[in-house]
Amino acid sequence: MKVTFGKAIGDALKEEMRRDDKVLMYGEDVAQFGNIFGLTRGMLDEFGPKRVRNTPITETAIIGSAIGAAETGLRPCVELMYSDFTTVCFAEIFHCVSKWRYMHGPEFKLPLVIRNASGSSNGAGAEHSNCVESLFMHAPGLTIVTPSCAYDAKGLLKSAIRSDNPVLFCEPKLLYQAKQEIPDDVYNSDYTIPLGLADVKRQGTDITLVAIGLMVPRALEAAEKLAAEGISVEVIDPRTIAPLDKDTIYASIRKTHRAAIVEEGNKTSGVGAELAAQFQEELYDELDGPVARIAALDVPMPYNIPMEHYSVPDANNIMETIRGMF
Amino acid sequence: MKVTFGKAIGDALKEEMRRDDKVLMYGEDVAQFGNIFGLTRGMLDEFGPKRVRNTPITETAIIGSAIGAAETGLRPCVELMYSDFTTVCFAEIFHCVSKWRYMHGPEFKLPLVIRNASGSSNGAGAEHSNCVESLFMHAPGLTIVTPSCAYDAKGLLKSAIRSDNPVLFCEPKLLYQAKQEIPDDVYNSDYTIPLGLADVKRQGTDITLVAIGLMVPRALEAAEKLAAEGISVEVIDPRTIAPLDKDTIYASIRKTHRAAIVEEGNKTSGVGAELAAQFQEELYDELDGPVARIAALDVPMPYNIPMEHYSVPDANNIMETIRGMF
Amino acid sequence: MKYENDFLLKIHKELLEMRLLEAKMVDLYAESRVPGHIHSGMGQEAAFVGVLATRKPGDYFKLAHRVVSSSYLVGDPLDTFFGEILAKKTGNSGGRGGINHTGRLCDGVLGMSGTLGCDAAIPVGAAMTIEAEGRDNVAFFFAGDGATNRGPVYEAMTLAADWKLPVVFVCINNGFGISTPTEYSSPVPNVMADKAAGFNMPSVVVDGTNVLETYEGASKIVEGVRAGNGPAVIECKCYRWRGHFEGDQCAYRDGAVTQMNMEEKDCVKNFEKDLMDQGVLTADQIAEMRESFDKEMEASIAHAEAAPEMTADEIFDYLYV
Amino acid sequence: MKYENDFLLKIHKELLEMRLLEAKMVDLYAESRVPGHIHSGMGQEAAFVGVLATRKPGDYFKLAHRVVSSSYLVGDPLDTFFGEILAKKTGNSGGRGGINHTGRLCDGVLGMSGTLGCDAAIPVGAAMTIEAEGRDNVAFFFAGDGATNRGPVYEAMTLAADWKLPVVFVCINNGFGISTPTEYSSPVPNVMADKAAGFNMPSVVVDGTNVLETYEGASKIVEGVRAGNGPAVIECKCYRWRGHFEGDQCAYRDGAVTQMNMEEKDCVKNFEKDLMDQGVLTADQIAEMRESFDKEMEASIAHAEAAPEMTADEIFDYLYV
Ligand SMILES: Cc1ncc(C[n+]2csc(CCOP(=O)(O)OP(=O)(O)O)c2C)c(N)n1
Ligand SMILES: Cc1ncc(C[n+]2csc(CCOP(=O)(O)OP(=O)(O)O)c2C)c(N)n1
Ligand SMILES: [Mg+2]
Ligand SMILES: [Mg+2]
Repeated sequence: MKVTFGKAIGDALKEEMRRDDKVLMYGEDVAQFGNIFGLTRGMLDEFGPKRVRNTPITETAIIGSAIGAAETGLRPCVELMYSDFTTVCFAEIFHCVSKWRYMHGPEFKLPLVIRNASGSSNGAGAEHSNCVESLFMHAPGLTIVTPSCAYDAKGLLKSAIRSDNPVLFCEPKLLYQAKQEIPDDVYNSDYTIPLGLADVKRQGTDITLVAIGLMVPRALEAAEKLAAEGISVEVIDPRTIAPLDKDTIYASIRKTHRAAIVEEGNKTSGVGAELAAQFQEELYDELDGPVARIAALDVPMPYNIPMEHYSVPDANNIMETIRGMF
Repeated sequence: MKVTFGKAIGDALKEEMRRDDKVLMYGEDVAQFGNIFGLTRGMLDEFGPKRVRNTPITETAIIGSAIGAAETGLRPCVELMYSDFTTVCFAEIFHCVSKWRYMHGPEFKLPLVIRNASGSSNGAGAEHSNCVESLFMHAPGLTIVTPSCAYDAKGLLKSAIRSDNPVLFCEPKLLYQAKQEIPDDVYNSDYTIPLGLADVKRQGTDITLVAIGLMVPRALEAAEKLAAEGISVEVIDPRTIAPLDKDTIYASIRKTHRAAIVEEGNKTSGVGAELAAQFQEELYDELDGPVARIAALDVPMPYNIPMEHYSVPDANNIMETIRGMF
Repeated sequence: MKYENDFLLKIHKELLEMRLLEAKMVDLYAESRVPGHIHSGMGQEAAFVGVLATRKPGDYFKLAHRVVSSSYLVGDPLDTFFGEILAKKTGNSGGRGGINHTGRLCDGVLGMSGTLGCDAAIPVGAAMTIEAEGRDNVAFFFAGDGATNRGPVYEAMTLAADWKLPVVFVCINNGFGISTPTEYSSPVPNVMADKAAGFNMPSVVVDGTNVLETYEGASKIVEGVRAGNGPAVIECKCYRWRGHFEGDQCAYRDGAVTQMNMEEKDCVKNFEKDLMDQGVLTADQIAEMRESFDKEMEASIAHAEAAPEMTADEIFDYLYV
Repeated sequence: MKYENDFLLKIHKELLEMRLLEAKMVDLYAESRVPGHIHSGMGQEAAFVGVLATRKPGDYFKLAHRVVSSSYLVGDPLDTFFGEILAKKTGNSGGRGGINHTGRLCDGVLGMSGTLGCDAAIPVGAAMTIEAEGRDNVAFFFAGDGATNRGPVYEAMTLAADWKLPVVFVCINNGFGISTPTEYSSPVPNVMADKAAGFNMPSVVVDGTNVLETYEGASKIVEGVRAGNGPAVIECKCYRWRGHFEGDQCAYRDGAVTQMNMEEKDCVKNFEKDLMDQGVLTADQIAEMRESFDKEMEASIAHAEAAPEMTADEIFDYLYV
């Protein structure tokens, strides 16, 4: 069947709520409206108003209550609408969600998921287009997931909901409509994808390209074209950004001896900064050149759509950078 | 005269408030109490209750009002007490302060300074010991300053107050009592230190060590000891973390061909991540080995003091890492 | 009526022009000429016109994503207004920020944050400038019923009240925050006014679809704030005619109620009827005004369409001074 | 008196022990045996004892940096209490979090954030669990007058009220947030209670230095919350005897007022006087209790002193499950 990324997320939520009645879901406009992207439509009817709840515009209370609910026995999966809104409950996520267990003792478990729609989307502007993964990588204790396709999104969200560690789950919103062919039996098999496991999306021998979220399809497109030019690109999707699956990525770099990272967010202090720093620190002798970072330009996201597109990497930007590495 | 880092900050504030009556200062407990570290004592008496104001515990309103005051003609210098509290007004700083001008047009100027006491201090724990520079490096538009000695602190704070761009001014709190000998006439000369200019704190030929804030004295101590072992360390204090003075740092790396960064904050997605990524990306051929990152362990800061000390780099950690690079 | 004709005609002109602007934005959006989203404020114009009829030069305004044509009301020329909507260099920020971040300091428009509530204390800061300069101006804060639930709004109210600053907090209660009815999101019917006493502020609740009632309620409140009595709250009750954004089918609410509001509580139509009944205006005059303003708008849109867009080499401009 | 002796003696024991614990922490701190800061709650014990005399098994508690011995009140054994203060492995979190982050789920203590207000909605979430499980428990939120000004407190109140959850919001108004008097920081005298109506919550203001008055005021409120009427507010007026942290010279306030409060509003002394007047307790019994609890404390301190500290190889433990 053809499944959209958005449907996969909705289905993961429904399946987990059917499986475990401790799981509940809340956020702004997720009930009657079914979330502003339509992802949670039908859930209010199926699970009722105690397990599928609208909230007022109170992001700190969404996160705070999720902590309180999670530590006392529920498994809240909450939604922050836009990833940018993690910044209005930043302390709650950075200090409390991430560190709560460490600071309070092993008795404390926080089985909670914070979903958020991430990245740019046609003129959404500087406050509705951010990628926040790298900000939260700086907070020890948080698991950060960014899927790139419907299959992964479903399996990863199910794992996130089942995890006893708190998970920040970032959904590149330009992917919501992206379709993927998945065999029915596989899609409906209650499969999960382990957190912390990267996926080699394309085999290659000349360079390891770590691509995140929306950048994965663009990286694959670039890889296809570069193959015609004689450059064989291995595309790895970490899927879980923290903790990172170094084994898979490092094995690839040991094979290709070149590495680049492509992400949708701003370059400075982005995910690529940490990854590039790690790669060169830990695999210096394996690398035949610098680790390249391909990322958004360091500007607030312009409202003007041509400039928005210009500021975010596309397949051409990726190809250009990679060509320059040989 | 011997001047403490803390006194230098207080004097900078006073001198700028005397010089320009548009400058005002507010935050929690800065008036009668003179700030919890005693830095602003006497200022209420000198400048009166309209220019030196206590606020309630309302960090978002401190930042928001500073924006409104700054764009309409005042020059607020506000205080967030602990750097950790930038996380409770994160959106206000990350989205509004940093991007306000870009989003609203060239007519808008934000001459405001956000002071905050940064880093660890004897059992202050996981929520009162953070360094936040790297989080805000991800927000285009903000100037970020972290001084390491009294002389610099005074000159940089004066420049920050005079700047028409918003400045996040991080004060390593373990330095407040640190004394520096500065000739009276120099100290009282109304000197300023330009934002965006790094300082070579120690000349060396074998390795460039970029050290930030509290790590500068520790880096100098390590450099002194390493000199005895035959390793000549050039210690560079960027002082302004964003925008970074690449000229000074890169010139040094071109000379030494080795680089390391030492910072007080958590390693993952810290300042060193961005700097290491940049150095290897832009100076690959100049480097004879990987850029090393020396930083705090990736744990919430433990309350237990021996573990707190263990988690933050000291001169020995620096020496060990640097020795390993040769 | 107790008002001078001039005043009534001015109010009417403002109301009508805002309505036409709101309608024009919907049309432009439907033609896919606008990036991002627009949030039509049709039906809510009187709340802005009524409250802002109390304004005077030197006042400041923290406006909101709805009703964006309020920036035109306080001085933004149509050319920069449409320039920004269409993301052209002639817009307020040259198309960098977009229509949901309109700022124009020369008119006192302080800018707005797309992250609701994060700009709540910005008028508080502007009021500090007013105080420092000893003027009798005020700073207006506008936000919706939904946004008012955010914490920074209460922090801003606290700071303004502690420091007795001239801030007028205006809540535009249009019954919804996206799909969520105010009765659900707020434990009290008047989201901001019912909390005013808890911050030691006077308040008034007005029918925000009745421009003169709104003006009268606001006048008393704003007078007190100008007089130095400290901040205060105005809550304007109205109804959001259209979806939250264009395309919203509003399946979460009763279409009949919407219909009723559009028919019975049309702030433009009702005011025009009163004015016509009293011989202040004729239907012909109104038709003429509509036509002439439509021409003005079309000219500005054409001007904007013809204007250049920012280019790649300009993308970093204005980030720093 | 209308209370059983058993009840009065239990209350007295709790009051006295909290006082002794607060005093002991000051001593330990003075001897430089405690990392970080402690915030002595001497003089404020009755607010906690009185409110929490309404508790029952299954309730949840979001406590605060002052009065930390409240965690002992609801069940934390002295060994883990002192273990945490002295940063030993026997502490609640093994010395990782510290005394200002005490949590003990087995007692219902939900943990606390050192970033004031960030934990405001945690009891709201615990109340969701109570609701889901259909229990008649409540979740208590405790915070100071200063912390109550933070936005997340209002967001938590809104969510709790919207969802009619069993949360008891308790504001311990001790007159100061560090050096800032409540009259300065708050536009209303009862920081939280004066705002309760704005969130559709009942409220009560009590003399938090009078343990029985506090208990009586709290009882009515907590009863309503347990009955499913939704959240409510209790505000306890008291006075912070000592500095914000140890070492604070309190130059910002009138020492005579402090003196007066310590002499006339000593919740332990006053209650003991009443009990002695009524023959419920004798001075000798009190002296004996003091002595015996002091021994208990000293034994626990010795136990903590003898306990190991976390070691470098354990520094990453418990970060993840
Ligand atoms: C902090 C934050 N949370 C959520 C949103 C998404 N959002 C945009 S408009 C809106 C509804 C606002 O409702 P209201 O304040 O009543 O204004 P209205 O749209 O009705 O004019 C929401 C939830 C946002 N922009 N910022
Ligand atoms: C968000 C935040 N801002 C500031 C502080 C610093 N701080 C710690 S305690 C305190 C005063 C708290 O006053 P109150 O809530 O009245 O409690 P009390 O200390 O009087 O018991 C302040 C400002 C903090 N911990 N968190
Ligand atoms: Mg609304
Ligand atoms: Mg207090």
